[in-house]
Amino acid sequence: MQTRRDAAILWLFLILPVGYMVAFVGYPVVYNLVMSVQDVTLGNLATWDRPFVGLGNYVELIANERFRLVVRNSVIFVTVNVVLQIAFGLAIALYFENRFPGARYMRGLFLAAWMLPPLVIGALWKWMYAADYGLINYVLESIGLSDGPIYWLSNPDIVLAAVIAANIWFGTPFIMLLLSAGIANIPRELYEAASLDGAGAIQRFRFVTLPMLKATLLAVACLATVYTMRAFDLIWALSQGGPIDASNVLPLYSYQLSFEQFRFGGGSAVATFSFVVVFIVALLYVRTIRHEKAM
Amino acid sequence: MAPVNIRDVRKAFGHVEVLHGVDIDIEDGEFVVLVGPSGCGKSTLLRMIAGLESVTSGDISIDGRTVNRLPPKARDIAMVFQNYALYPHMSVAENMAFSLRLKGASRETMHEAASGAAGILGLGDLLARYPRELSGGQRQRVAMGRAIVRDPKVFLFDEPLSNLDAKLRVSMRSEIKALHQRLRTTIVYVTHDQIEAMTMADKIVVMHDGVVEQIGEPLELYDRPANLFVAGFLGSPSMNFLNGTIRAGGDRAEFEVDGGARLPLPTAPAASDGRPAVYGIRPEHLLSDAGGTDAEIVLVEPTGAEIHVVARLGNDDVTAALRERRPYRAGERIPLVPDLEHVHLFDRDSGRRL
Amino acid sequence: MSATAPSEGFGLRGSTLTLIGIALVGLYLFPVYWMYISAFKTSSEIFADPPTMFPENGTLSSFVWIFTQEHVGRYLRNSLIIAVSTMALTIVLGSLGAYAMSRIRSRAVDVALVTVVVLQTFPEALLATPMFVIFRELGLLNTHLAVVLATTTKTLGFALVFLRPIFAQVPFALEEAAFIDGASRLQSFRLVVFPMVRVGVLVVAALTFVMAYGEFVYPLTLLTRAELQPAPVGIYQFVGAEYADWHRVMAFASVFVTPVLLIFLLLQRRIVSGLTSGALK
Amino acid sequence: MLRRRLLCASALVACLSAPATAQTTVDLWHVFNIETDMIHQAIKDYNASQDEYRIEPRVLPFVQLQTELIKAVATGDVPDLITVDNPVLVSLAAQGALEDLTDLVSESENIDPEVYVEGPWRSNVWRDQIYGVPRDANTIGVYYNKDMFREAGLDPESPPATWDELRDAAQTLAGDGVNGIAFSAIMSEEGPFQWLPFLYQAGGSLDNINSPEAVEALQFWVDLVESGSASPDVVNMRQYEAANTFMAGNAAMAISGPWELPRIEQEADFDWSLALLPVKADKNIRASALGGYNWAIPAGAENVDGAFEFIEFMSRQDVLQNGWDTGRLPPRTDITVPDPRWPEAFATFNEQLQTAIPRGPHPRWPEISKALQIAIQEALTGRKSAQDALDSAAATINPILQETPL
Repeated sequence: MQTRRDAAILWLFLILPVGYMVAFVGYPVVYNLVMSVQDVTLGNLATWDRPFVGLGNYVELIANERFRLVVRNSVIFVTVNVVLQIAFGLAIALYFENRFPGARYMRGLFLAAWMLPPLVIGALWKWMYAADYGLINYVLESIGLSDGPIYWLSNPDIVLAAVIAANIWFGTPFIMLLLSAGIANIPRELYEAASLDGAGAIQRFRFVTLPMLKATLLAVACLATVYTMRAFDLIWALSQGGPIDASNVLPLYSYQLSFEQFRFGGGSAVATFSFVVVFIVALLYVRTIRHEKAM
Repeated sequence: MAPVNIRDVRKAFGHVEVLHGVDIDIEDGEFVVLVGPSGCGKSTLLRMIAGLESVTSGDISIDGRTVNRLPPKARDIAMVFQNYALYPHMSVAENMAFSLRLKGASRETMHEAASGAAGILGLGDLLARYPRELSGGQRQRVAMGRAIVRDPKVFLFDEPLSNLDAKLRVSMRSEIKALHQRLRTTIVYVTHDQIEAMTMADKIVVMHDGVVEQIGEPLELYDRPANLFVAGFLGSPSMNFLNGTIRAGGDRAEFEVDGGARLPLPTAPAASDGRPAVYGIRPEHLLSDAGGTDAEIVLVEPTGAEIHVVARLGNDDVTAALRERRPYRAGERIPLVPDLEHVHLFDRDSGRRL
Repeated sequence: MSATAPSEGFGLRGSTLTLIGIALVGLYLFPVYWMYISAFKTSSEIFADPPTMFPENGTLSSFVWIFTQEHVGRYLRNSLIIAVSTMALTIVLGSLGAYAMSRIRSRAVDVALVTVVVLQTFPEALLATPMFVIFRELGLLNTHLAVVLATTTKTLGFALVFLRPIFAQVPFALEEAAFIDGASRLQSFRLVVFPMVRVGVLVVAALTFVMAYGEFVYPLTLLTRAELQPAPVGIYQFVGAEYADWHRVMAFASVFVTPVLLIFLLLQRRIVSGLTSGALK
Repeated sequence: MLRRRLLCASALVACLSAPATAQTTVDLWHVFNIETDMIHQAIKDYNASQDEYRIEPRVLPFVQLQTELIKAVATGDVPDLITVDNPVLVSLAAQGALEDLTDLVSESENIDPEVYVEGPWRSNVWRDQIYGVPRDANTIGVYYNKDMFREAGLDPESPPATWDELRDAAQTLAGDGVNGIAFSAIMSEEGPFQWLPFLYQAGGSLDNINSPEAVEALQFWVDLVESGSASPDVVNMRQYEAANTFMAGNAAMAISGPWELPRIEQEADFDWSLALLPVKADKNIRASALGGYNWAIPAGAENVDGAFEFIEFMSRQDVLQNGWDTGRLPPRTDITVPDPRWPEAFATFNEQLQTAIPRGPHPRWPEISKALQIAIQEALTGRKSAQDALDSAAATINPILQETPL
């Protein structure tokens, strides 16, 4: 039993960060929601007194072909990122789970990629993607994989893949380490038992690693989704969402609508749309970590 | 040193009541063991005495002062935890002197107190070590040392030996008892191990499902258990219970076990003929002797000192702890004779001693 | 061949595995190498076709140029101020919150956790405008404080998610022992709990630092005075300005990320073990 | 309004409390990060010349100034003076974001609409009210690498003058990692800025953007890319990047403006020259793009008078004549540049400026421009045919122009 004061302190500790988040994120979200149902122009931006347009901004958005393209891009961007980050992360994690000299140390080195600010990564990859003097085209051409420059950032059929590749490079190490943690928590006896039962490496992966990792995988997938939906700096530096929005995603599109085309209502509506999606994923994530807790 | 009085204490977690009104009086300097199966509420009660759980209703007083609303630190108690709860980032000396540090004691005082306690517990060489560098028994001692340094009115022990191996448990048992005899501080000790309770306690409190079943000195409880639960809980192997009916006629009384066999009774309680009852006899009080009730051996377990023979008697199996060395075999029939002085009869419905 | 490893080393010997491992890491981190060596190239070598894998005429001129022309020192100082302050605020709030979450037994903790996790996920690019309005109202525009407060919304949720399981690993009994030893809640937190979670907190602090150090959107939005801006904004303006040359951009980027990579190399063992030991429980 | 006033007032108090001088601070946001731009010396001179106002400049990248201005407007804490890319000014004015300067201009001795080049001046006028004053003017031409011309067997003294010649020259010059020509077709104002001259040269116009002439103009660019004369990267190139590739010797020609002159002079280690934009032989229409920045005062600025006084200062002969040092042409007809640097380029660009057509002015120019950017990129990346791309653009642009004609 604690004294009243001690209990109050504990609650204060809880309320501090939660209150902080509500004040500095909750309020902006609400503010954004309000703007999304208003006709906002530069002239009335500084006041609260703006014409109410109901769902007009949303209707306009849904009718907009470019918005649909951006939604499609976002879905591809997030899905491919999450799937491949987890796939590569799992592969790397499993490889370095082998006991060989330097395994632990090398595994840690991967995280160096994650340590770089996304903006720097964007600039770096843009430079490597350069069609005529870039590293990547040179490598591909010299090993015979392509016979002319690939216009990574100018070809709308390729640019999204290029942006995704850069983001995968950035995000995988962190995912890999989280998965390593999950793998480390699998009791070794299970593998021994499986070996005795005659399971080979692939079967052990299929029947021991994967099922034991399910909860971790789910949590990591949610986390990766949320962090991928956030991607902004990297795309901003790499392609600015272009050409013709072929690599544009929701946050960037929202930012561009508001700050480049003065369409604040539309920008806010895009933001609200993303918020809803993010909200659902976040709830899923919370559910999975709570399940894990119960286990 | 102080008496601890527990008066009609109840504890509810939400809508679930786990203690249903507990009364215990612990005298100054007494070593009291709360014993019972897991979930009986003994640990909860101990934690309420410590101030780690709130009291739903009733009163707990230490040294005549009601402590219901006092935080742990104001109760002048010390506690030894099941997992020792040593601070892993502090050395042995720091662990033991932590309470003094919180009081703002000087370095010398802390050092003195820590070495004093270490001396008592034979930890002198380990003061600079960290908990992770200690064996289980050593950790246990440090936890006790931490309690000793507090010089409290009451020591609380929460299953302190359950993480130790069997041999160590036995030696720690005597150490704790020796410690008590030396310090003469009131001790409330929680365990689920009835042997610990029997060997250490001045007074045992048997708890079950949130109520106190019986309070008394160890042998008193052993010899005259108040009910079926206490009878079955204390003693190992535990008391045999046979369901049957009392047959009293003239000066002779017998117990007719369901299924046919008959066992002798010392005296029949008045007007009890035909009364259904439970016949209790401890394994060591069953002898194999000619003229006894015939039983078929089901299982033979030699323990070294004695041989435990499980035999079928009527509808029930009974265990007899036999001292006589001979090759009993399953399927063999032996005659069993109860020591009449140690026959217990219990009411079938209430479980109370008759 | 180790029977305990999940994949049995594909039947390969340790040294072979090590060599493949080195190759994997090398390949993966090649872009980082590329950033560094590009910074040492001359402007003509940067456009050389084929690209040179090692600068033929290595020069420090890019570094000289960015330090003399681009206020790199100032950018770095601002980045450090923002990152360190954000880290401090995040760790204080995050530790207290994670501690409370691990101790309070109430559904309110779930509610709190959901709230934080949901709020931390909103992309900052979408919050930039309203954030700007808030800090304008608070009169904090053009202060590092505003950037720190805003960036903390991004790092705090992250920190809470990772700190909560770390604090939850501290057994209740230890604190109960402390209470019985006479500690108050605050003393118990400070003297018993915090020292035990130090390593975990250090790891989260390091990650927080990295996130805050690279933060771009909030400083871009909330700081309009050049002398307050951190390096990412500097790099962006550099890339976007009319004089951008890749060797200089890479030199700027190298100077910017080197401190982080150094810290990482120093702490890598702890960061990795902290992350791999139950960060996601 | 009252609330905004209060906010402004409190901001002012905050501003004033820091430096304890009697001077009024005029916050100026501009995009000229080249240290030799006339603005830097002029600010020093102006601050030294009087005690009433102090110009406090803040330099922002071109792409960021607009964003920053929006943020400023959003909070009511605007600077006193900004430089605005000319096609954007009217859209800002139409949204009520700029102060009406009509009265101040009519009272001004120095600033007389009559002496200004028409295009630049018109970009400041919305519904007969004046919202800005031209700061400089520029246009674009074709830079070419004479050394490469010689190597390719082309006459370096007679650069391509028609579309066909340009196309052929670019084709001849391209190869071995070198592009024949570089230009900017990026998704920003720079794309239409560079393409619109071709539209006009082909005889097309904005209000009929999917006409055969317009399609021809767009197809001309598409052909340059598809034939390999220009890099597909043009959709990703800003103007300075196009100039970069030229300076690095990776493009034999580049379409760009006079602002690159200082850099090209310094960085290009080859013999280069400048040509007028080509004409389409069968139409023979000379047309170019009008670029340049205008001065404008954001609505709600604290210090309109100080700001306007500085605009007047910046519009003087002795200041404007220095613009050319960084490739900025004077927007006034009454300014002479004595002994200009790069005299040939000066002559070429001045000639080009005579045929420069302003973008807009139109209150919804950003949307029109965006539609053009999309069409250009769709055609250049092969996503759509030039016709289809411009049909889509017309679907966006026509309703806008019907509502408010150019």
